[in-house]
Amino acid sequence: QAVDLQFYFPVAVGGKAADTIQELTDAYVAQNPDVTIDAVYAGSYQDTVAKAITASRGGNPPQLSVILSADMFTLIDEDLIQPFDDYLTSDEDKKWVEGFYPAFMENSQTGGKTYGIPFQRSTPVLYWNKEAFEAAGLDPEVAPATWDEMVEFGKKLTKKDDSGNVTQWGVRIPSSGFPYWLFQGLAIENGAILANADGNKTNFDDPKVVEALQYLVDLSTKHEVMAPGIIEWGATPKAFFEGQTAMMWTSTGNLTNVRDNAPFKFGVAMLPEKAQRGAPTGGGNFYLFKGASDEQNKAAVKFVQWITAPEQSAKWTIATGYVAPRAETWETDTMKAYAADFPAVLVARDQLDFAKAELATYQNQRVTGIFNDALAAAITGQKDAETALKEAQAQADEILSEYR
Amino acid sequence: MPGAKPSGAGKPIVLATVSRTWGETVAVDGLSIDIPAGSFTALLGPSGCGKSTTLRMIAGLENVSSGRILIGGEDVTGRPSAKRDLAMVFQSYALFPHLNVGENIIFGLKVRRVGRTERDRRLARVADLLGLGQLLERKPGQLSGGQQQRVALGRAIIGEKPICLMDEPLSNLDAKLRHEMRVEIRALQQQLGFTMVYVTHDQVEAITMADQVVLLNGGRLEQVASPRDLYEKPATPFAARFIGTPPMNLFPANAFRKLCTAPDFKLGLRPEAMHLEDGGPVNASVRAVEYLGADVLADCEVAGTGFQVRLPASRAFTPGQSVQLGFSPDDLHVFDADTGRRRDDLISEFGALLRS
Amino acid sequence: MPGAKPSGAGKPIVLATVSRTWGETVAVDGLSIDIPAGSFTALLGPSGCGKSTTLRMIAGLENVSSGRILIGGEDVTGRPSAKRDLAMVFQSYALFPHLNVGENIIFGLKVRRVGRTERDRRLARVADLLGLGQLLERKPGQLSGGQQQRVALGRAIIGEKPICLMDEPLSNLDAKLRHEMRVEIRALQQQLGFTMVYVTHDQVEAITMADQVVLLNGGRLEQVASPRDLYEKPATPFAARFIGTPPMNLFPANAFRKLCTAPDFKLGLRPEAMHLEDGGPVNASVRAVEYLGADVLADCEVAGTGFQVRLPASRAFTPGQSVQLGFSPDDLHVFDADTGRRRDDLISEFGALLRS
Amino acid sequence: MKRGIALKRDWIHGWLLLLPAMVFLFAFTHIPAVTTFLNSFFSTPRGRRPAKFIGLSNYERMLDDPVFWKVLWNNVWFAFGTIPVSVGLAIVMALWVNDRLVGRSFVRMAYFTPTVLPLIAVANIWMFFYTPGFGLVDQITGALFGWPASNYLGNPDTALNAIIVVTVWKEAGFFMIFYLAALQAIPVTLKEAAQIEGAGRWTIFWRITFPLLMPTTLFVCVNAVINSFRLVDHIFILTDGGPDNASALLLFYIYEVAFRFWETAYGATLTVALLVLLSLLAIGQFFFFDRKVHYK
Amino acid sequence: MTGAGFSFDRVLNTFAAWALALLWVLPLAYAIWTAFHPAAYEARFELLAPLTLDNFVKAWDAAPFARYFLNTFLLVSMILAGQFFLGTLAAFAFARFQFPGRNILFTLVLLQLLVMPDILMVENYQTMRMLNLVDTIPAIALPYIASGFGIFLLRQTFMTIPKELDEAARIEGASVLGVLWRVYIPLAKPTYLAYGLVSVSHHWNNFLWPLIVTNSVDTRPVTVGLSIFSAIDSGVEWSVINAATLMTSGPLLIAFLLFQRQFVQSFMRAGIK
Ligand SMILES: Nc1ncnc2c1ncn2[C@@H]1O[C@H](COP(=O)(O)OP(=O)(O)OP(=O)(O)O)[C@@H](O)[C@H]1O
Ligand SMILES: Nc1ncnc2c1ncn2[C@@H]1O[C@H](COP(=O)(O)OP(=O)(O)OP(=O)(O)O)[C@@H](O)[C@H]1O
Ligand SMILES: [Mg+2]
Ligand SMILES: [Mg+2]
Repeated sequence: QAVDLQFYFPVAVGGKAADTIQELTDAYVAQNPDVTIDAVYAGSYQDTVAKAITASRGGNPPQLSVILSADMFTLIDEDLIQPFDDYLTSDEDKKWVEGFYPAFMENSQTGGKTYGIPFQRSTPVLYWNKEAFEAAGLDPEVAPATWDEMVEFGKKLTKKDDSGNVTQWGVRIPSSGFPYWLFQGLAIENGAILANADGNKTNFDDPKVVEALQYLVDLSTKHEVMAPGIIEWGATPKAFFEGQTAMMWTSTGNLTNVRDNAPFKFGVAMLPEKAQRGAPTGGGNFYLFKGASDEQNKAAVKFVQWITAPEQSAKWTIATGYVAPRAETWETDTMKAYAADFPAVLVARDQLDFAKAELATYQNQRVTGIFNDALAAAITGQKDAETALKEAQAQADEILSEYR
Repeated sequence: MPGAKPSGAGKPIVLATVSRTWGETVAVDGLSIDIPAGSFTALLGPSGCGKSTTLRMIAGLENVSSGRILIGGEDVTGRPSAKRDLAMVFQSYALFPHLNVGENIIFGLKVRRVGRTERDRRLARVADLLGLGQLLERKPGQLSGGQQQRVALGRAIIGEKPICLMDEPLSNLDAKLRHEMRVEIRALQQQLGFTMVYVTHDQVEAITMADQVVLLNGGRLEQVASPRDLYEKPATPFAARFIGTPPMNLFPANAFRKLCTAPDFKLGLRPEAMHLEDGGPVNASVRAVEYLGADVLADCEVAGTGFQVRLPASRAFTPGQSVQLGFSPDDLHVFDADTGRRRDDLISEFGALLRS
Repeated sequence: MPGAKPSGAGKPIVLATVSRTWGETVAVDGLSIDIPAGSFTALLGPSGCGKSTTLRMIAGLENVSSGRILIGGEDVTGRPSAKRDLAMVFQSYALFPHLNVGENIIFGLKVRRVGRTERDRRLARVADLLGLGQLLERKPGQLSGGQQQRVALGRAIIGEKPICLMDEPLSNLDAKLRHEMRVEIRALQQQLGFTMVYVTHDQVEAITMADQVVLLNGGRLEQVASPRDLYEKPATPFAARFIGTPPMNLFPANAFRKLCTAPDFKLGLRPEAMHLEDGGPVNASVRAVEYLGADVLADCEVAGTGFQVRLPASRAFTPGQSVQLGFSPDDLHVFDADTGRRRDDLISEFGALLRS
Repeated sequence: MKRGIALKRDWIHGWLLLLPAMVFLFAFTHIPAVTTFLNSFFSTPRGRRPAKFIGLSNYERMLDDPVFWKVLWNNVWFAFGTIPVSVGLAIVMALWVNDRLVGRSFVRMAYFTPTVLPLIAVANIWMFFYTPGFGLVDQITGALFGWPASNYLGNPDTALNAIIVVTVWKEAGFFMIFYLAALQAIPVTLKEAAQIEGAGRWTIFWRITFPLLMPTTLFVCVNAVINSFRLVDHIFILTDGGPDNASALLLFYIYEVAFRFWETAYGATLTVALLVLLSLLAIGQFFFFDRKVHYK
Repeated sequence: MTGAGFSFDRVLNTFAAWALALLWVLPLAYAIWTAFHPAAYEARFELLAPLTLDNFVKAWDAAPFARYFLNTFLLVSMILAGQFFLGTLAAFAFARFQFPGRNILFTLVLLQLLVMPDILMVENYQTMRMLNLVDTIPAIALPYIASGFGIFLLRQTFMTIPKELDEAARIEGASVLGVLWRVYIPLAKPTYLAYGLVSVSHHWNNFLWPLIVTNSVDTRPVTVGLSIFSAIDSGVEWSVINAATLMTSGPLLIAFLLFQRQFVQSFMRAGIK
């Protein structure tokens, strides 16, 4: 009797991803006749959580699902997931867990337990338009390495037409939808951590955070190197291709897209530093759902181990642009050949040394929602950075106090 | 229709003190009528007197405010129209705009699942009868008013129901067609033996077709009688003036010097009952003359009372001219001025007095 | 209305070879009519002959397939209705269901921003004229058929336009009201001097009211004439039979032995033109008798040709009875059997022959 | 009495006709809705802490919630921005399209597009239109008037208005369809009668067509009111409620609370508030006007 | 033929109608533009831009669209049939019968207009599981089958149908359902068409509930395939989204083009002349 598994996965980077997951699952099932896996495409990250929670509450949870790493506390809070540890008992298994980049594991473990296994993970990087650099008299091969440099370069790169309308901005840090993520890059660079590892305390009003926010606001108001107002995430790559901006911050998930569509030479660099280099991680982990039998859980864990193994992981990374979460993957021949052909992919990997966990707390969406609103208020000039963050911190404290 | 078997002879209809009111408006007021099975009854009366409402109550389309309605001896007061087994022609035709003429006519047959061949046979006959043969494919919107009315008529007669209600079914037809239809409807009714209740504002129709005429006035029953009786013995001045065109002339009794002792009566004389008679009892002056074709209608005056006379068109009359008119005493009608009732007992007396 | 100044005297209307077709159907076919300013013209003809269509083309509601229409000397063929400055009563009334009676009537005045007091004054008068005083607050859905028709009439006459078109405006009224309305409409028209085009299927209406009658048949012009001429000198057998109730009797000439030499002619005689005459030229047998009130209508037969005679109700006739009838030669009509044209030249000859 | 029987028959017919629809309505709307309502008196169950009865606390929280008041106010503004314009445009479009017009088919198809295109796609397209710099609006205003790039969606002052424009676009085409169907049912003779009376297009419209369209207008208005609280799908893509809730509407906020924050109890509370508000507005509107609208 | 003022009015109206139409069709026009051009031309409108079908190929390959189309077709037919059936009966009851509880029941119907089905998703999922219908097409359809919108719309339409026609049919012996079938439904045809178009396009494009209640390719509608491209982690790819959109809503557009002639045909207006 074969073990039945149901596995939900989201797609956040376009059509190829779904195919690849299906292919991998099929390959696995072909090799292991004792399991059948029903891989269910579940929409965006949002949709996937909604589907998983709805199904669980309706008494029909999946056994396995890929969900945002930042949702870990929410899922624990909802009592929907169980730690992997019970099924990772052998030493081999423990070593396997340690094989993931620590930056990715920060969001996957809490209270000493491992709840998530990194899978489709990403991190933001800086893309720059080499031709625009050249036109502005900058060295096209050198990206800004510090905040100040970014302003300095930006000023050179910002172009206006005769009537004073800007035709090309220096830099673009999108702030729609989930502004906290890219902002977190600035905060980490400034040495601030937004939330503790237990997910029950935030540091929104840390002066370093305020300073980082002030810098972001200044980019458009004081230095005038970035467009004012909220900047749309979805339109950012297009703006970059259209020459509307000479630099952009966005996810490594965009690498393939940029390579295919940028009509000019471009470079990829780590985010510039202030006190230090830094970037948040992002993306989805595997979670093990409650309500399954022991066999199912064991089979699920085996599958997770298989799909994150070097060969499969390499295939996945190449197909989607996500950062392979285990160092060993980068050692495979496939990956090496890929990186040789397209060295930009290595930037994200290297940046992982400085990366920190994505903002994640209990009641995560609500807390980040509050933080997002504060950022938006500051960016659009409705509040100054400090008040906005102070208020956000107060609200977050109120929500999180019951989890301390 | 020859060869078609009556689907059951007519059924009698009884209205027992039926009323219908809308808020303040009393459309029908305690009406009691007996309509014998297989009879042709005409409902007559001025505009707004409640004819349509009465018909609609018989059909079950209008709720009865009080009273009862019996069809074939059964109380049908609360029964829905579909179960009353009758046909009806609506004053506004009520043709189905989405069906063509043929489909409109056979609508009821289809509802009752009459077989296709039978349907076609009957349709052909009805269409032929009504001169609609060429129009069967048209939609009602593409017909003239008279054509629409004929379709409505066709829909009602094709079913050969025991009761047929018609609300002014010929009002939009020309005189010739109307005359033909009158004859056809009457023949059909007699042949099939169904009970007909026929609303009309046209007395010629009422008089030529009906077995009995029900005259309504302001929602109340004025008189029920055979056409001949209604014409010859109107029960009230209202009936007298309503039936006959131009209407009967009514004179206060004291318009005639010889009758000035009887001021409490009204005398009636039909325009066609008076004729030129040198030395006749009525000495009138002509006020105006209206040309009618075969005759002229002279508007005359006697002792301050205007009246009309139908005179042969062969003689020329000029306004102002004075004429002497006579009549036969049998043509005289006498009404009590107070109660409005007919006084047949006085006719010969007054007639003699006048001619004396 | 007394005191109201005509808003401009009537305008003449000219139709120059106007046609209207729908696909195959030819509703109006090369019609040319002259309607003098201030005249009262009646459009008469059998159901579906194109009366309403003609009226609607004059009103500008129907496109003209070919030909031209002139109003007041101007070509208005392509002009929208609103700019033709005329009033119209629709066969189907076309009352606005959301407006009450009063609002329906003054609709046009409001559109033309006539002052409130003037509006109220005119409304009161029209309502009074039409007996609608009590109903001004009602919605059309709450009116009887005749009441609706009167509202439509009111809406047309209140505007005092130079041209007024009416499509069977009295068809749903009872005889008495109809007679009154006829007189009123005619009086109003003469007083205000507007041009009236009046569609009717009722010849009495056409004959009593009109200055000229336009007789249509199958979309074609049959005859234009004054009512008297139309009655007395119908140009064709169709006109002869269409005008007059019951219709004129037509005999093939060889129905009379004395005329069997002239088989190519038709002889016409009106039912009321024949009278009982012992030894009269027509020897007929009675087939049926219809009671009409003042007279009876006898259905007779001579040499296989059926015909009708109006006879006094005072004598009783039984089917099968044989009667001898006479007529005055002046009442004879002669038509060419082939061309259908009237042959006045032959009347005295034939009359003499018959009476000989 | 017999009349009673006639009435009773009406009752039975009425109920029988309604029965199937009501079964489904109850099973999939009303019973779940009642559960939702009851949930508003409990705390949100979180895996380890089951729901407990907390009375009106959720309602108190709602009254104290600044975001609630903000989105409510946004919604009022949104309703005023969308309803009159979209209903007005719908009528005008229906009249045009019902008329004999050069290229009527194309025009009709154009007006109909909002209904056919899925919101996900539409929202993305509008996002492009609004994008600063190279977006269509900026390309056009830049080329025609030399205006600088403007960030319609990223500016709290314009974000909601930008959403209103998209909504009007969507709604007007949608409502037009119902007006078009209703126009078919108006007898032409009435228009003709009005023309004869000298009424121009304008008068005919205001005095005849418009009043006769009232049943449809009532339908459309009730729906427009409801939609003004309901149509939020495009907000997810266009602004995600931002900046700082400037373009969030009540239902959007409910979504956020219920399906992002998974605070189902508070979501239920907000839903109850929304339902009460809408019932007052839409159902009240309906029962107030229905009698006047059908003149029979 | 026409007078000067008249045609001026016409021209003005035509002009305005066209202007609005062009504005309204812009999103569709843009969708077509981008779908047939390489991504580089998403924001540049050059007459001579090269044409391509790559976007469609990419979209088509992303999911088993053939199967999805079949599912969607079954889904919308099921919903439409149910909505027509239940809506017609209920609307008829509300429009022409007097019975106690009428207003309350109608309020309940209107309430359904207000209650967004998505809010009730969790409850409805439970019901579907109880009925053992999860991951079937009926599960997607059932919650939408009784539509307050449809009942309300049809009621409004039925109420405008002249009462006499109803009466004439009843006189002819038609039963309650006979009257409905032979008079009301044919006369409400424009409304049915309008409602059908709207309902079909709404459910054709519905996404969240189908996504949640289904798991397999055999039951999922096209929108699920389409949604793969709307996930925007990597920025919006208008050309592919729009190609996918055109592909999925193409059948709707074509259906509308076919039906619109009927839709504006004046079969009803001729009738009440
Ligand atoms: N829309 C249409 N399509 C096709 N034929 C039509 C249309 N309207 C009218 N007709 C036909 O045109 C002819 C003339 O119609 P019209 O309404 O003018 O007749 P009418 O003389 O007014 O008749 P009635 O006295 O019965 O009202 C009729 O045969 C009618 O069937
Ligand atoms: N729905 C209603 N509400 C109020 N009053 C009404 C309603 N329907 C009819 N009436 C009134 O009831 C009276 C009788 O109407 P009915 O239709 O029976 O008249 P009728 O005799 O058929 O007249 P006509 O010969 O003009 O058709 C009229 O005065 C009419 O105004
Ligand atoms: Mg009547
Ligand atoms: Mg006519």
